Amino acid sequence: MDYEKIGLLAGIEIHQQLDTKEKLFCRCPTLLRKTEEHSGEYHRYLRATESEMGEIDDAAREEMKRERKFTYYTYDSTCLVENDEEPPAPLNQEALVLSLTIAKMFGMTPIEQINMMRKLVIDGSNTSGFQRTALIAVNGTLPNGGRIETLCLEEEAAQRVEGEIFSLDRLGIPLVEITTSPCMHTPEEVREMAGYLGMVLRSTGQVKRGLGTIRQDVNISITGGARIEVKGVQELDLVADVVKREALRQQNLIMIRDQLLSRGAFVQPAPFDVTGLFTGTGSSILKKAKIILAVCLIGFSGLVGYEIQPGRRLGTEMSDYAKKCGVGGIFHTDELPAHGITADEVEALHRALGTTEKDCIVLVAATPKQAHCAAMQVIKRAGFALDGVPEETRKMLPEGNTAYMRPLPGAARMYPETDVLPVLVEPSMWDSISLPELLTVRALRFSTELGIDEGLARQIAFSERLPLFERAVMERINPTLAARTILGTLKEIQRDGADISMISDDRFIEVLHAVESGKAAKEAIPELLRMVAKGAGTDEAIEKCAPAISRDQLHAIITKIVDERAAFVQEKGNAALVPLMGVVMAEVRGSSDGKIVSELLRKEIERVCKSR
Amino acid sequence: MDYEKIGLLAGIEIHQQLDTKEKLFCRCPTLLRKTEEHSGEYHRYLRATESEMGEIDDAAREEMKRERKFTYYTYDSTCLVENDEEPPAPLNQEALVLSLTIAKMFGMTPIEQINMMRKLVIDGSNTSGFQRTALIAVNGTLPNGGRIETLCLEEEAAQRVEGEIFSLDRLGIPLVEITTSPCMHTPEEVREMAGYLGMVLRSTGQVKRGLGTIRQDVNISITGGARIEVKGVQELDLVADVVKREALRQQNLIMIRDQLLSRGAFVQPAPFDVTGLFTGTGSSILKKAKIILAVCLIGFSGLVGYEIQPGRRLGTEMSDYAKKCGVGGIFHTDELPAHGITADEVEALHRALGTTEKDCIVLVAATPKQAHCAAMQVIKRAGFALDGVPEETRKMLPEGNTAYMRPLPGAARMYPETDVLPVLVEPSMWDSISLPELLTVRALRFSTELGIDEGLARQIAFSERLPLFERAVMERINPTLAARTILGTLKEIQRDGADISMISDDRFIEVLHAVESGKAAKEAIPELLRMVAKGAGTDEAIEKCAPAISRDQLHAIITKIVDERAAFVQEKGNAALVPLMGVVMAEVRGSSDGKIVSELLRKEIERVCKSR
Amino acid sequence: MERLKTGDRIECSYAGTRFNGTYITSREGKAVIKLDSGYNIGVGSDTCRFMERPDPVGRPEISTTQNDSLPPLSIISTGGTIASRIDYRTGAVTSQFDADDILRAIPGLSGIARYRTTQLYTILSENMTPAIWQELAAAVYKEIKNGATGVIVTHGTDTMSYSSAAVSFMVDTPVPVIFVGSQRSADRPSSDNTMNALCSATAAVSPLGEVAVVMHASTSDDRCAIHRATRVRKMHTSRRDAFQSIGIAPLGYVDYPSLDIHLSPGAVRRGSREPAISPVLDESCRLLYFYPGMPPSALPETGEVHGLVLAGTGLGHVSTDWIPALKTLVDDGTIIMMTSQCLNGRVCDRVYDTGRDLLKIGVIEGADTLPEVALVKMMWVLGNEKDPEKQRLLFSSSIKGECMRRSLHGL
Amino acid sequence: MERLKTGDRIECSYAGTRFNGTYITSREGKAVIKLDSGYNIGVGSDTCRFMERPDPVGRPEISTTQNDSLPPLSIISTGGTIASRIDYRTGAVTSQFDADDILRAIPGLSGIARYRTTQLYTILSENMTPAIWQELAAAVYKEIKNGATGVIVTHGTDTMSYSSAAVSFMVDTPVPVIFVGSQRSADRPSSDNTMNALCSATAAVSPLGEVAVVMHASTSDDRCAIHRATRVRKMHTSRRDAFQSIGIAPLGYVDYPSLDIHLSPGAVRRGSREPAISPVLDESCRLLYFYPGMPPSALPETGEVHGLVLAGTGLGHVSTDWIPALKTLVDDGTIIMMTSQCLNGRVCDRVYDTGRDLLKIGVIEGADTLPEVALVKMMWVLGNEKDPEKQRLLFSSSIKGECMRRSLHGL
Repeated sequence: MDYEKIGLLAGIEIHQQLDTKEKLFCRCPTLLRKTEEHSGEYHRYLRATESEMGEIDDAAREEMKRERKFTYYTYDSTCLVENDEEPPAPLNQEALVLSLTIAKMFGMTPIEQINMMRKLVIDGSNTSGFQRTALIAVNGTLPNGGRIETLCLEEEAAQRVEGEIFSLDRLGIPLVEITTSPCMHTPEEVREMAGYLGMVLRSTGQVKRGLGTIRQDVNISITGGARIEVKGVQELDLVADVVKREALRQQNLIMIRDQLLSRGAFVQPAPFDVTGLFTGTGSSILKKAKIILAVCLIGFSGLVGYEIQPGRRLGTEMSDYAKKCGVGGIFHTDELPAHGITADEVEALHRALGTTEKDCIVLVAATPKQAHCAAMQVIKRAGFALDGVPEETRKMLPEGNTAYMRPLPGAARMYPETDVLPVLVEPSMWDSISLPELLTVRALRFSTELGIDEGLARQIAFSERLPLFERAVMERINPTLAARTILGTLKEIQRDGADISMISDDRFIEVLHAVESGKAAKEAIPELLRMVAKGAGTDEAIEKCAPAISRDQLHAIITKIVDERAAFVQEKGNAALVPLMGVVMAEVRGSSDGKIVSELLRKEIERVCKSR
Repeated sequence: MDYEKIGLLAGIEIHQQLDTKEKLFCRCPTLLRKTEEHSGEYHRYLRATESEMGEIDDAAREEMKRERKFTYYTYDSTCLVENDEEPPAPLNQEALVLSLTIAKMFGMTPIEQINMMRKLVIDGSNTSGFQRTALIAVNGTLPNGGRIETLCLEEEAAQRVEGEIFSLDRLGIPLVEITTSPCMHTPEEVREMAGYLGMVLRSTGQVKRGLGTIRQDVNISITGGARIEVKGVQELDLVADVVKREALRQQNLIMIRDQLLSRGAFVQPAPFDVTGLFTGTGSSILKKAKIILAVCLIGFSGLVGYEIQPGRRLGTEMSDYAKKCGVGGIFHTDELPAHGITADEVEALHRALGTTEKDCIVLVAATPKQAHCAAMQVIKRAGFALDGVPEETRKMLPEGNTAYMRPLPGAARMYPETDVLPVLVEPSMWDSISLPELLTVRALRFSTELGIDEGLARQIAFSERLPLFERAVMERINPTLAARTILGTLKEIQRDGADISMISDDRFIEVLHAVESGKAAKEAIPELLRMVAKGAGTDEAIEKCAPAISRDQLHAIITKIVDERAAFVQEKGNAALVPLMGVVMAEVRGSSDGKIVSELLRKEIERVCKSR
Repeated sequence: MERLKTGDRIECSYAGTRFNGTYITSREGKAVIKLDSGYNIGVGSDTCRFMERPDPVGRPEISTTQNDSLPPLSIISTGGTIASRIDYRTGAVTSQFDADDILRAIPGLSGIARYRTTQLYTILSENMTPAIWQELAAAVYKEIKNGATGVIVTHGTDTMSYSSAAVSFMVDTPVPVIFVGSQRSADRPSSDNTMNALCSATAAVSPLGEVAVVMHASTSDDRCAIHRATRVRKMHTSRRDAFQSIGIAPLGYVDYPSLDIHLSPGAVRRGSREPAISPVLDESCRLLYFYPGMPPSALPETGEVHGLVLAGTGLGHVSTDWIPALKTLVDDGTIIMMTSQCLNGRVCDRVYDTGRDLLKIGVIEGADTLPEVALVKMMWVLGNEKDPEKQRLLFSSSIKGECMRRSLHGL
Repeated sequence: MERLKTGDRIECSYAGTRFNGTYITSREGKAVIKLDSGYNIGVGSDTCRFMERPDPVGRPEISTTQNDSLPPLSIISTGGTIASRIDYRTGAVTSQFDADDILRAIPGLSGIARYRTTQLYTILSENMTPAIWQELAAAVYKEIKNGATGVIVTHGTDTMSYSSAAVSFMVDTPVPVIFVGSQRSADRPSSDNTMNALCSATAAVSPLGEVAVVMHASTSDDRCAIHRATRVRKMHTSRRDAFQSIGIAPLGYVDYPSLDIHLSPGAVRRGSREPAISPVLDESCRLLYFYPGMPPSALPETGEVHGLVLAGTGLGHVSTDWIPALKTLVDDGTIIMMTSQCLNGRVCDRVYDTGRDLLKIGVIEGADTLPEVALVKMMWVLGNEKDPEKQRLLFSSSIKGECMRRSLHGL
C-alpha cells in the first residue's frame, strides 16, 4: 500500500517505568510483588466530583455518579501514601533527575518550574481518584526529523488483579510518558521510531525491564479518516501490523461512507420492539431474551457485513459499541438467516418494520434496560458510519486488529497537586546532567574494542544483564565466553527449570573464573550454574560435578597418554608439551588445575625422552 | 450420743453475699452471668511472693513456685478492676453501711478506723492474688449466749468454671464474713445458730438469695480430737449431720490411735519398690503401672479397714492424702485379696517385705514420680493415726461425710491494701444506723396484724418475694391470697415450665387486683400468670383466658338464673340481690365486672318482682 | 503590556515553540500557565503574551429539589467543606456550601432529609476559639428550638473533638447534633466527604439524642462510627479513621452504602433531655502537658488563670518539685485538675506518694476524662458555677458522658 | 508509758475484749495495730498497752548461686522494683534490689545469665530529669564497655519512654539495652514483674542491638513486646500492656513462659554499632501542647529556651495568631519543631495554609516523631551539634529510629 498516498500520519506515546530506588511520592521501594504476598486489603468507592457533571447529559451523569466499589491489596512494601491516607512526600529527586536525563538525551528543553498536576482517573487504578503527573520537558527531536512534543513524569497506576481488585505494589512507581508529534508516515517508520525511543530509554540503565514495564500507544490517521489512539501495544513487533490494519480499516470505513451517501442511506433514530415477532423462534438467544429491539439502518444492506479488517466487519464495530451496555452481541440481517433465525423470520421482520432487502436490520436481545442502551449504541455507531471514521480510543487485539474501547478522551481534567511544591529546574542542575552512552554506540564499541561478533555485541548491549557482562569484562573474563554464557547458557538452564535468580553476580563471575583458570571445563558451565542455582557454593559445585582428580590419578592419566604417544614425544621433545596439554585437559575435563597438569606433563615428557 | 460427754465444741463461719447495687471496689453491678455470655478471656500466672518462701521446706517451696496458668472470663458487666488492671475505687459506701447494720443487729462494736487488708490467695480465684478484706466489727452475741467474734467485709472471689478457668462476674461482690466462737455443744445447736445467723442477715432485705450466695464453714472438735474445719456447707439441713458424723469420725480415730499404741504399731518411714512381685498379676491396674510401691504399716492390720464414718475407713483417709499426688487410689491388705490381687500375691508381698498378718501393707501403683509422692503421703497420714485426729480442712461429701481437702491454713498472710484509704466510722454515723425488723418478728406481726396462718406468715416473711407481698398488702390485696399466690401458684407454674422471671411486680399486682375486683376469677390466676410470663399484658391475658361476656350474654345468664329462682326472688325482693350475686359471679367465672352484674341483677329482680 | 490576570488567554513562546494557554498566577518569580493540554508549567513571564480576557464562565445551573415529606435537618458550616468545585480552566478549587451545592455534590443526601443550611464561619479549625464555640452552641441551640430533627455541624477535623465537646457541655439537646468532617479534601474522587456526610445525615435523623462525631470507622468505605463528643479524639494525622472513641466503644455505627444504623444500648436516645443552653465559658483556663525535668516556672503565675488542667504521667503524676508551686496556686484559688497523658485509663492519685501529695494539696482527679475534654469542661464549669463546692461536685461527676464510672476492657 | 514503736507487741482492750497484736503506726489520730489474726484495725491509742519489744526478725538466708558459664548481664536500677518483700508481721513492703534478692524472687533469671547489679537511683519516675538521664547513659555505657552482653534498666513506668529515648540518643550500643518496669507492684502475686523481668533478660542476651522497652504485649501473661525506645509510648494508666509501639510494629516478642524470642527483620542487630556516648543534653528545651484558643502569650519569651517542640493539631498546625510570635522566636534563634498531638501519623505542613506559613517562617517538620521523643531529640541535637545547618539535617533524619521514611498501614 502506498501510505504516502493515503496520507498516513502516526505518532507514538511511550510509557516507561523508571527503575528508581523509591517511588515518586513516597519512600516505598519500586518492587512488584506476588498478589498472594499481600498483607491486607481495604475497599473504597470513587466518585466523580461535582464539576465533572456540569457539561454532560443526565444519563452519563447518572453513570458517573454510580459508585463503584474497588478493593486494594496492601503489602509490607507499600505505605499510607498508596492508601491515599497520607499527603505525598516531596517529589523523588532520583526520578526527577532521571527524567531530565532522558529529556536531555532527546534534546528537549526542560520546564523552568515544574508544577505537579492531578489528572482525574476514576477507574479505580488510582486510590486517590487521580494520577499525579507533571510536564517536565518539551520539544525534542527524533532521528527521522520528527518532533517529541512532551515528556511527562507521572506515577504508575495500581495493577488490576481481577475485576475491581487492584494491587498497590505498582502504584506510584515513577513513569515517563514521551509523546511524539504525528511525524511518522509508514508502518515501518513507526516501528523504527518506537524501537529508537525504547533504546534511548534503556541506555540510561535505570529503566524497568520486563513485561508491562513499557507500554506504547499509537495514534493513527489517514487523509479523510480520523485520529485513532490504539492503547497498550506491548510488543514492538506488532506496532507495524497495528498501523497497517488501522490504515486499512480507515480506508474501508471511508469507502463504506461513500457508498452509504450515494445510496442516500440513513438511520432510524429509535429502535422498535419486535419481541412479539419471535415468540416461536428457534433461536435460543432470542427465546431467552426479555425483550428484542430492532434498529433499522435504511440503505445499509450489505455494508454492515462488509469486512473492514481481516475477520472484522462494520457490524463488529457496532457490536463493540453495544457490548458496553452489557449485552453479548447483536444480530444483523447481513448475516441472517443464521444462528437459528430463519429466512421467514427475517422476512417477517422486514414486513413488520416496513423495510426492504436494501436495508439492514440490527437485532438486540436482552433485558429491557440493556437492550435499550445497546440499541442506542448501535444507532450511534451506525450514524458515525455516515461520517466515515469516528475518533476513538481502541484496544489492540492479538493479531494486530483493534476494537473499540471508548471515545477519545476530552481535555484531560487536571488541576494542581497542591500537596507537592513546585520544583525549579536550575540551569546549573540541567547543565550538570551527563548523558549516558547509547546502547547502539555501546554495541559498536563492544564489537570493535572487545572483538566480539557484532550480533552478539548488540544482543549483550541491549540485554538486561549488561551490567553483569561489563563486570565480567572488567574482571578480564573472555568477553565472548561471558556474553554467550549470559545470553545462552543462563536462558538454557532456566528453560530446563533452574531458578537463575538464585545465581548472584558474584557466583556467576566465580564460575567463569574457574573455567578461565582451568579449574573447571567449559563444558561443565551449565551443570555448575545449575548447582549454584540450587544453592551450592562455587567450589562445592566444582567439587561435585567435576571433582578434582588426585595427583596419583592425574599422574596415571598423563603417564598413559605420554606412553601411548611415546614416538611423538620422543620426536618433539619439550615441544610436545602444548599439544599433549590439550589432550590431557580434555581427558580430565577441567577437573585439574592447568598448572599442575603442565608440571606433571613436563616431567613425563622428560622421562619418555630420557628413556629413549 | 452424749455430745456433752465427748466434749463437742463447734463454731460457725458464715459468708453472705450482699445485694448492693455495685461491687465493693469498682462500679460494676453485682450481677451473676451465664458463662456463655462472656465477652472475652485472658490468662495469667500467679506467683507466691518471695516472703512466702522464707519459712517453709524446699518441697513445698517448689510447689508454690510452680506457676499455674489461670484463665479468666470477662463480661460487659466487669471492668479493669476485676482484671487487676486498675487500682480499686474507694470502698463502696452502701456495702459498708450494710455490713455495719448487720454488725449492729448482732450487738457488735464497730472498729473505729477500718483498714483494708490484702489476704494472699493464690488459687486463682482472685486475679490480684489476694482478697481484700477488712475487720469491721467485733464481739457480738448469739441467742444461745455464745459470742460472735468478728464481722469482716470482703470481696467475693471469682467463680471456678472448670479446671483453672474462672468467671469474673462474681469477683468483687461484697461479702460479710461472720465468725462465731466455738460456742455450740450439740449438732442441733449448730443448726439452730446457723439458721439464726441467716435469718438476721436476710432481715436486712439486702443480701443475695439463692444457691451459693451464703456459705457456711463449721469448726468441730471433741475432747482429745482436733479442730476440723469443714468448708462450704451450703444447705442448712446438712449442718447437723456434718457435725454428727465428724464427731463420730474423731471418736473412731481416737479409738484407733489407742489400739495402735497398745499394739506398739509404727510406720516404716520409706516405701519399698515391689514392682517385680507383680509381673504376672491379674490386676489390670497393677499391670499397667510403671512402678508399684509398698508402704509397711507395722501392727496396723485390721485398723486401716476399720469404718470411721458410714462407708469411710482409715484407708479412705490415706487414699484422700494419696490422691493429692494425682493417683487414682491405693490398695491395702485389709481389703485384699480383691481387685484381681490374689491371696498368693499378698502372701508373697508379706514374705518379700518381712511383714506378717498383723501388719498392713499399702500399695501405690503409678508413674515413679506420682507413686513416690503418694507413698510419702500415705506414710504421713498413717503417722498421724498414731497421734489421733490431725487438724485438717475438710470438704463435705453429699451424705454429710467429709473428706480431706488440705491442712488447716497457717496464719493468714495479710498486709495493708494501700490503694484503699482507711475509713473512720464516726459515732454519729453508727448511731444513725436503724435496725431492720427481724424476719421472725415480722412473721409474728403478719399473723397477728394481717390475720394469716402462722406457718404461711413465717413462710412469706422468710421468702425472697417478701417485698412483693408487702406491696400487695399495701395495695389492699387480701394478704392470704397474696401470700398463697406468691408461695404456691408462682412455684407451681414455674414447675410447669413458665418463666416467672418475666412476671414483673406490676403485672403480678395487676392480676391480683383483677381477681379482687371480680374482673377475673381466682381460679384463672395460674392461667393468667402463665400468659403474663409469656409476655401478655394483664388485660390481654384476661381477655383471652377469661374473655369478657357481652352485656347481652350476661343479661341472658342473669335472666335465666333469676327466672329459675323466681319464687325465691319474689319472696325476698331486693334482699335476693346478695345471694344471687354469688350465683351469677360463679357462673361468669369472674369474666364480668361485679358492678355491671349487680346493676343488671337488680333490674331483673325488680322485673320478676313486678311480674308477680 | 497589560498586567495578566488569572484566566487570561495567553500565547507562550518557549523552547522554540508557541503554546496556547491560560494565565494562572505568578509564583516564585515564574508565570504559572495552564497549557491547553491541562498541564501547568512555570516559565519566565517574558515568554507570555496576552491574547484575550474571556468572559467569566457561568456555572452550569442544575437545580435540585428537596423532599418536603422528609424530616428537617439543619446543617451548620464552620469551615469544614462537604462539597467543593474544581474550575479546570484555572485549576482553582472552591468550597461550596449552600443546600443546592451540597445536594448536587452528594445527591444521596436528598433521600434522607430536607436541609436548611447556615454558614456560620469559614475558618481552619486550628483557628477555632472558645468564643466561636459559644456562637456555635447558640446556633445549634437555635436550630433545635426551631424544630430541627437533627443538626449537622461541618467542621475541620483538627480541633473537631474540642468543639464537639464544648457544644456537648453547653447545649442540652433532645436531638442528635452530629459533627462531621473529612480527612481527604472534597475535591478528590476518593474523598471521605460523601460517605461521612451520608452517614452523619443518617445519624442526625436516628433515635440518637446527644452530641456526636461521625467519621470513618476504618480505612475502608464500609462504615462510619458514631463517637460520643466527649470521648473522642483525633488519633491520626491523616487516616480516614483518625477519630477514635477512647475508653468506650463508639455509640454506634452507620453501615455504608446501606446506611443501616446500629446504636449501642449506652447511647443517649432522642428526647431524653429538654433543650437548654448554658453558653458561658471561662476562657481563663489552661492545659499543661508535663514532662520530666519541666521546670515549675512553666506553670502559670498565681492569678494568671482560673483553671489549670495538667496532663500528668501515668496514673496522674508530676514531679515532686511541682508540689509547692501547685499548692500555692490552689491556695490562691486556681482550680487544678489532673488528667493523664496516657489518654487511656483512669487517673488514680491514691496509689503513689506523689499522687497522695497532689490530693492533699487539693488537686482534683480527672478520673478518665481526656485532657482536652477536661480543659473544655473546666471552662464550662468555671463559667457556669461559681460555688467551689458545687464545682468540685461537677468535676467529679459526668456531665455529658466525659468521665465514666467503670473502665471497660479495651485499650 | 513507753512510746510505741512499729513491731512492739501490745495488748488492746476494745469492745470489752482483749486482743493481742503488733503496733504498726499512728494514722489520722488512731493507733493502727495488727491483730494476731492478721487484720489491721485503727483504734484509740489509749486502748493499747505495751507488752514487749521483740528482737528484730532476721530474714531467712537462702543463698542463690550464679552460673559463671552464662553470659554477663548488667542490671541498673533507677527505682523501678523488680523484687519486693513483705514483712507480714508489720505489713511493710520493701523493695529489694541486690542480685541475691532478685534471683531469690525470680529464680528463673538464674538460668538465663549471670548478673551484676547497680543501684543508680531510687526515685519515682516522674522525678526523673535530663541530668539523671545523662548519668544513666553514662552508667549504661560503662556496663557496655565492661563487656556486658546486655544491660537491663529497671525503671518506673511513668516516664520510662522518655528515659529510654534519651539513652537511645546518647549511647551508641552494640548490645541490647532493655528498659523494663512493672505496672502492678512486685508485692502482689499477680505482678507483671516476673514475666517482664524474664522476658527482658531474654531480650538482653538476644541478637538485638539497640535500646528497647520490654513490657507485656497484652493483658494476658502470654508474651512481652520489645519496643524501640524511640517509638514507644505509655498509652494506658494502669494496664499491663500500657506500652505500645506507635507507627511501627514492635521490634519483636518474647513468648512466655517458653521465653522464645522473635525479632522482626527491622530490629537493629547485635554488633551493628561501635559503643560510643554523646551524653550532652541542652535542657533549655520545652514541649508545648497546643489547643484552640491558647494565647500566644503561652509561648516562652524570646531567648527563654533554645528549643521548642510544639504538639500541634492534625497534620501539624497551630492557630494563625501564633505565626508572628513563632516567627519572632525563630528569627531570634529558637529552634522550633512541629509534631502532632494525634500521636499517630506524619506531620505534613505542605497541605494547608497554616502549615505552609509555619514552614515559611522556619518551623521544622517533625515527620512522625512522637512529641515527647522530639523533645528529647531536641535536647540531644542542641547539646551535641552547634551548626544550625547540621542541626536541621539531624532533625529531618532518623538518628535512632525515631522517625520513619514510610508510614505503615496500622493505626
